Amino acid sequence: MKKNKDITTRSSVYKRSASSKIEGKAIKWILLACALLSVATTVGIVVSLVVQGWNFFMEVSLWEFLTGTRWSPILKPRAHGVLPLVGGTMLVSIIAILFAAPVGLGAAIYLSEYAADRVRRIVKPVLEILAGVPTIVYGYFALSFVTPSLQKVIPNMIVFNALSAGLVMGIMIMPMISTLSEDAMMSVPRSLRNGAYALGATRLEVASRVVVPAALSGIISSFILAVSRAIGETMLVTIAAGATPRLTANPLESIQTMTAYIVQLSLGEAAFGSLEYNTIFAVGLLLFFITLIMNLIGSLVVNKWRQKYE
Amino acid sequence: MENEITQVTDKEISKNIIISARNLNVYYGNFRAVKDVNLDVKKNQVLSLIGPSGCGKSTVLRCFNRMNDLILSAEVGGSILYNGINLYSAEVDATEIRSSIGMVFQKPNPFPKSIYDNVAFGLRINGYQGDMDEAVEKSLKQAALWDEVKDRLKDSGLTLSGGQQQRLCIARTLAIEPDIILMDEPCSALDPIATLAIEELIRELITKYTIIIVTHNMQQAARVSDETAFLMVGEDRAGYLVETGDTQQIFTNPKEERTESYITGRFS
Amino acid sequence: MENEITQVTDKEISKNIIISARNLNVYYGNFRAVKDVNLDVKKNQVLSLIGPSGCGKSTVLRCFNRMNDLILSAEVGGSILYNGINLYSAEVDATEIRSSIGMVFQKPNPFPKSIYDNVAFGLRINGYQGDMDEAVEKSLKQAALWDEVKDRLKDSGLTLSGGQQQRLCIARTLAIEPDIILMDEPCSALDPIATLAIEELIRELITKYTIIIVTHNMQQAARVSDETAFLMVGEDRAGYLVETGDTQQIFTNPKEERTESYITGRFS
Amino acid sequence: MSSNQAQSSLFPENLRKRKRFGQIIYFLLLSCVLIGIVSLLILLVRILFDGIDWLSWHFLTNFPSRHPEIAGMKSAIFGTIWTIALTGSFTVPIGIGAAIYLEEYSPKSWFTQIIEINISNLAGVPSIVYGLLGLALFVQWMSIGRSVLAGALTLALLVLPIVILAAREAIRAVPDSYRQASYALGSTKWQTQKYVVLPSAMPSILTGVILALSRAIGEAAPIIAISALVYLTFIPTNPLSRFTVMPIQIFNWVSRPQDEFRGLAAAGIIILLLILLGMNSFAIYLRNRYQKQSEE
Amino acid sequence: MARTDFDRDLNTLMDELLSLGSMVQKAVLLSLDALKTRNLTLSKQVINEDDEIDNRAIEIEEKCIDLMATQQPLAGDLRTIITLLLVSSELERMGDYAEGIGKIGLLIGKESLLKPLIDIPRIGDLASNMLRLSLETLVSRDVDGAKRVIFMDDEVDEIYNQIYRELVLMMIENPKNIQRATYLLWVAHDLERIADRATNISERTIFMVTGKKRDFTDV
Amino acid sequence: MARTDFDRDLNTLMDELLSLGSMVQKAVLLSLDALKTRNLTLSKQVINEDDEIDNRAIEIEEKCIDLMATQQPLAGDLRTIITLLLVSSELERMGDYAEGIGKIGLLIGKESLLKPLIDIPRIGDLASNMLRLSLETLVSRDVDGAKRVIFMDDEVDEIYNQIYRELVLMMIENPKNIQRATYLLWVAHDLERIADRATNISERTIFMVTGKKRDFTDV
Ligand SMILES: Nc1ncnc2c1ncn2[C@@H]1O[C@H](COP(=O)(O)OP(=O)(O)OP(=O)(O)O)[C@@H](O)[C@H]1O
Ligand SMILES: Nc1ncnc2c1ncn2[C@@H]1O[C@H](COP(=O)(O)OP(=O)(O)OP(=O)(O)O)[C@@H](O)[C@H]1O
Ligand SMILES: [Mg+2]
Ligand SMILES: [Mg+2]
Ligand SMILES: O=P([O-])([O-])[O-]
Repeated sequence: MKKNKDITTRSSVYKRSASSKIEGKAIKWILLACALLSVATTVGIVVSLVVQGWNFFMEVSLWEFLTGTRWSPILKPRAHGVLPLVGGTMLVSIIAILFAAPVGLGAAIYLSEYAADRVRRIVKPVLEILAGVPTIVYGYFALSFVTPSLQKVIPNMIVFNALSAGLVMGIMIMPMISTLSEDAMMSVPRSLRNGAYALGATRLEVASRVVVPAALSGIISSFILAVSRAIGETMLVTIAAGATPRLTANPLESIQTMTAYIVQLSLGEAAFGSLEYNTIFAVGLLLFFITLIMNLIGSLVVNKWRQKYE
Repeated sequence: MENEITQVTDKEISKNIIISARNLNVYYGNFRAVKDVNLDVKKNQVLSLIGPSGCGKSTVLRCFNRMNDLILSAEVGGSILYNGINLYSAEVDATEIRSSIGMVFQKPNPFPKSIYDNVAFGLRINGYQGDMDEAVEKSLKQAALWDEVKDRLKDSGLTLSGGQQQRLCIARTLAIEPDIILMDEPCSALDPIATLAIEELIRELITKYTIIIVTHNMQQAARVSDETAFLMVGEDRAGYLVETGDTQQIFTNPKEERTESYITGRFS
Repeated sequence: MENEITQVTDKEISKNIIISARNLNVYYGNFRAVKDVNLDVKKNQVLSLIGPSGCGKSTVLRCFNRMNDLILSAEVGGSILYNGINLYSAEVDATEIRSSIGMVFQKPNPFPKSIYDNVAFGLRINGYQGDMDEAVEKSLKQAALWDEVKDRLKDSGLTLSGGQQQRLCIARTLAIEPDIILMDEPCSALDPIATLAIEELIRELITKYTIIIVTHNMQQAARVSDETAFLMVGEDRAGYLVETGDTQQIFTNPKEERTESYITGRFS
Repeated sequence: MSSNQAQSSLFPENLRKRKRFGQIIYFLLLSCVLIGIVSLLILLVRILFDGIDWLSWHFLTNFPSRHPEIAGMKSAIFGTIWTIALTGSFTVPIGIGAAIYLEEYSPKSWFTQIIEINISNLAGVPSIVYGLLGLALFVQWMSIGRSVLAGALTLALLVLPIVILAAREAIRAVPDSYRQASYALGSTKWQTQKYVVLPSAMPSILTGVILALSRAIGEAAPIIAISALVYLTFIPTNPLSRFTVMPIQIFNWVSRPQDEFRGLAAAGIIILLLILLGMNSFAIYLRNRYQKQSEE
Repeated sequence: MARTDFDRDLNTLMDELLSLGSMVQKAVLLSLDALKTRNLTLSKQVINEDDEIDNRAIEIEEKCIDLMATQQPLAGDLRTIITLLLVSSELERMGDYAEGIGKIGLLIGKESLLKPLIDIPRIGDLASNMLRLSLETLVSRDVDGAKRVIFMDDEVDEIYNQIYRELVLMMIENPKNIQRATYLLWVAHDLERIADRATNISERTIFMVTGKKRDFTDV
Repeated sequence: MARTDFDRDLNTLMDELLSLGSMVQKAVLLSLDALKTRNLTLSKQVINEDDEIDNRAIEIEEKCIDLMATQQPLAGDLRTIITLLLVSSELERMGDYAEGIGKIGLLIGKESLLKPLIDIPRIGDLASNMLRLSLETLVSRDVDGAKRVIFMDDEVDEIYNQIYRELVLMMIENPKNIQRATYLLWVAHDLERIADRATNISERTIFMVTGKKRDFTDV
């Protein structure tokens, strides 16, 4: 009670709005609604893909879709085996990651362990610019520069091919790997490096035996996320990899990826509700699940191996 | 006759000095952080560096194993004489130095590896050929950690408590059998109990090693060291050496007014 | 007759007690961190809480202004009596409490705002109607910082040195004119010079305020406080109060064996 | 050097080998960085080289045309501006709100955990899938049509996770000590957010928002799914207008076999890149300034 | 910045030491006065007041210990506190001598003194001066002054020897004097001891100021 | 965990104090022996050896100060060190008494003693026992033992008074005895003082162990 008196004496100088408690509650609900929107988005994605895909799977069995090796939804004889699209996607992604993983990791190590501060301050934004270039631009680059250049080396290569799309995709996701890996390595405390140097380690030994192992989870997850990104990439492959659904391991051939197929069909005049129209949702659904699984694995890796410093 | 004796003593003393700084100057870019420091460190003793924050204690300490090389803007003038060789002369390799002059840091920084691998790290990179298990055990014993960890050598070093981590870092340093161990405020992140354990460890280690320790805690310097060097910051913000002497003398009867003021907590 | 006098004295004492903990128990989830603490704090005195790491000093301290509310897993049993009211009773609003019972933290944490705005912050959010400039100046003067910053009130609080930052945080707390100030190791991030300045400030502040300070540094407790409470960790890892008493008594002749062991640096 | 002799009894002489090996690796690592930089240079130079001749004032002010010499991007530029303005106004408040909720208000429960996992996965969902979502949800079911609004809503959902993640990161980076200090001075939760957390997180949040929007500007795939149209000779007048955006216009030109259209595409890319470069540099500037502040 | 609190405590302690010193000095002079004027009440008073001196000395000693416990003095501060601690016990002991003289005053009672007191007041004045000076130089940290005090002790010793010889002669001359002579002998002895202890104080002062190891001059 | 270094230093110091104590005890007994057997060489030896005692005491004192400076003892440790510091100066002073007895030995020279030494060796034994006991109980932190030492002082005082009366009587009986009687008086006085100081040591011991404020019993 005395306390209450105390508070009243305070209020002569302090004017605090009385409604602040209700205000606090309201604000909390509004913010919660914002957060829930993201859940709604996921639900929306799944529902719209499943609902539209449902129509497709009413006509084509899931088994045929997943195991068929020929994809020809428009031209007769129609076939709805998605494997050629999946294969094309994988081919491009594998080429991309084979290029981007070593180069990206190398760049990351260079930047975090070797580069002078000034160099890093210049090079990092440059690489980030590379990551920020729209994929359409990469498509243009692949088509108008990389393919012609490759053709000089491999004369019988056709214009639309998996190799140049994959390589350019590699260039595109390389900065993602280097940035994420470098972040992981930079978050390894300076004190660990000092500890190793003080034991007489060379720079390389510090990098390879202390920093990389300590940042391994970040590095691996950067790889996984980069692959997932490559799988979902659209415009580059639409422009440069061709529109020929074909199950092949030959990078010099023209192929079609899942994403490129969706674009191809969107650009056409397929009527809402037609089987052709619904194919894109079926492919979209598959694409969504593949990337979802990869992303889940990626975040799992991070969580499982994350080392808590400080 | 008496003269002769003095000479012998002189020689004895200089024989006892294991490392010394001569006209040490350290610049960070244009800023002179340390000015004309001359310091002798006696073998198998603990020398502590004390002084107000920013007076260059850490900077001086890092000169002794060329850790300053890792700071790009840092430039060192003068010389560090170790076994008669200037560590800053061209032909000396910093990496090599660091396996003879180890260092322990303010915050315990075990590698995120197993306890065993932490201790073995220095040995492995240096291409140690002997029995690794034995070497690891020996170092952990020296660091008074063996009994606490012998059943969990596979566990990550990070699972240890702060004080144990610091002793692990000391064990790691001992493994490569350095001559000298530099310690930069090794207890400032630890609680009093862990601090005491480290302090006792330091006193035990000097039978084999020479230790230079930077500490903010004057009482720690008093407890732990044989000699104490007091540094201060000049008007030009450069740190300089005010006085070196027997720890007991410094703490009961320092020669310099400035040392007295600092030690008794009076500052102008 | 004598009985009467004793009674009066008793009353006098209880009048002098500004805040007290009664059967305080704190749980973090299922883990009991603090067990049955009873503690009286006298007005215009400094009470220090000492004890080994993890004995619950910070936890107890945070009960006094319900900062534990911010830790989701924390649950508090027992009561804190302040002016005869239990701070943990339902009708008491934690926010309000905190403007009567301020807190200063281990690491100086000025807001990334100007010096002026730092001090004005608490006044503003509490809807202060008076002359802001005057209030800011007064608080900075009380915190012995005015002379050092009066020409740069617009500068960011982060441009100050560590010790100055801590004094800024104290000034910020003084601005809202609390009754009691809680300090959780306020000097552990500072060098000895800055530490001394804060200690002196604390001694000056008790003419107006009551201070409860947690410190790792026994010497600091000895220097700065009128009363000292010693906590320890039990077998069940719960912290409990071993002994409270006059600081001089605790440091020259503690009642409890355990206190003596801790204070003299001997642990079982 | 007596110590060296003492050393070499414990360790064999291997330092020189270790150092040589280190040198070789050093050059390998350096070349990795150079690959990135050189690629970017080639890309930029190539595009500049291809497109510089086609840049002109009327390229910006003309509508697209079958005739390359008079073709321009007016409709695409305005379409982009409309889309981004709408996207930004949806995504920024919601994104920041969600971030504040997750960082500051949410109790630690399975529910929150799900929201968190969900958001980080959404950030990895391919943009074309968002296009499909927009197509089904906004265009078909909600009958908004193939409009700017539908496109903006789709892009807003697309970048929302990015904004939320960036904002959370920024809010998390605000030291806890600020919050504690604020509470200790008697602030309520919302006061703490408003006066302490958000002001110090704002620069980073802004950086994240700009980067997210520049991502949205460059997106073609979802817009293609929503509005296949690429040949528009008008500019949007209201949120329900049909529209196109720059990347789609460029895609259209790229897909044409004639070399002239390649040149137009390159010119379009130059414009697009200039805009993005501008936004990116601003973001980087903001970030650097912020970092410097917090280092002080 | 300075250690205001600690410095204030130290100064208070110095003041208390000074006031204890003047109490002791007063006690010495009073006890001699009482003896000279055969004032038994005064003698009793001196005896009674010694308790106060003892208590004050204990108090100072305790404060020194408290200060050591709470302020961890180092270097000069440490030497100062230790000096205060040791000097307070010297003063306490000096108080005991005054009490001793008081007791002799009572023992002699109203009997006539053996001889008019000449040399004893002289040595008393000297000793009490030394006491005063030793404390003054302690407080003012005056090494030269302290050395002068030590020097004065020689004079005291000389007078004491002279008194001693004289009294022994008187005893031999007249055995009736023996009892009274031994009384006076004790008084002289006590005064000589007071001077000795003042010397000790000054030696401590020199140590306190210079930190030089104590040069122990035998007394 | 314990403060091994510090504990070792403390123990060393205790040992040194003990050994100083036995030096002093030996000096006291020797000086009395010399007196009894009129052995001037022995007396001289005692006198000479006092320097050693003084030096050792100073050494202990310095070590105490060094320990205080470097180990910041608190609570029991602080009391212990302060006790060591104060006790060492008591011992030093006791050494002086032994030296004093030695000097008297020289003054008496080959002259015959006034009377066979009976009571003086008794008080000497008592005092030296008290000295030994006081140190033993100090080291073993034995409060009861310390109290016993304090109790013993009463006996010493009684014997002293008896000797005093006896000697004064002898002087009165035969003025020729006066010189030698006063000599013996000094010896008895010195021994009484030794016992007093042993009492002091025991009082300090009680303080050291219990931390109780010193209960100053006047001596
Ligand atoms: N890497 C660096 N670049 C530039 N200046 C530096 C660097 N490291 C230290 N300094 C400066 O050099 C001076 C000495 O720093 P140093 O860290 O050696 O001091 P210190 O005595 O160890 O201080 P502390 O007790 O705070 O650790 C300071 O003024 C500091 O600001
Ligand atoms: N937020 C928390 N959640 C769970 N347990 C906690 C939390 N905070 C503290 N604890 C535990 O409660 C106990 C007491 O912690 P507290 O921080 O109060 O100790 P302390 O005495 O202040 O220690 P220190 O000296 O290290 O600051 C410890 O065992 C600690 O691990
Ligand atoms: Mg440092
Ligand atoms: Mg704490
Ligand atoms: O008091 P004293 O024993 O030195 O005469």
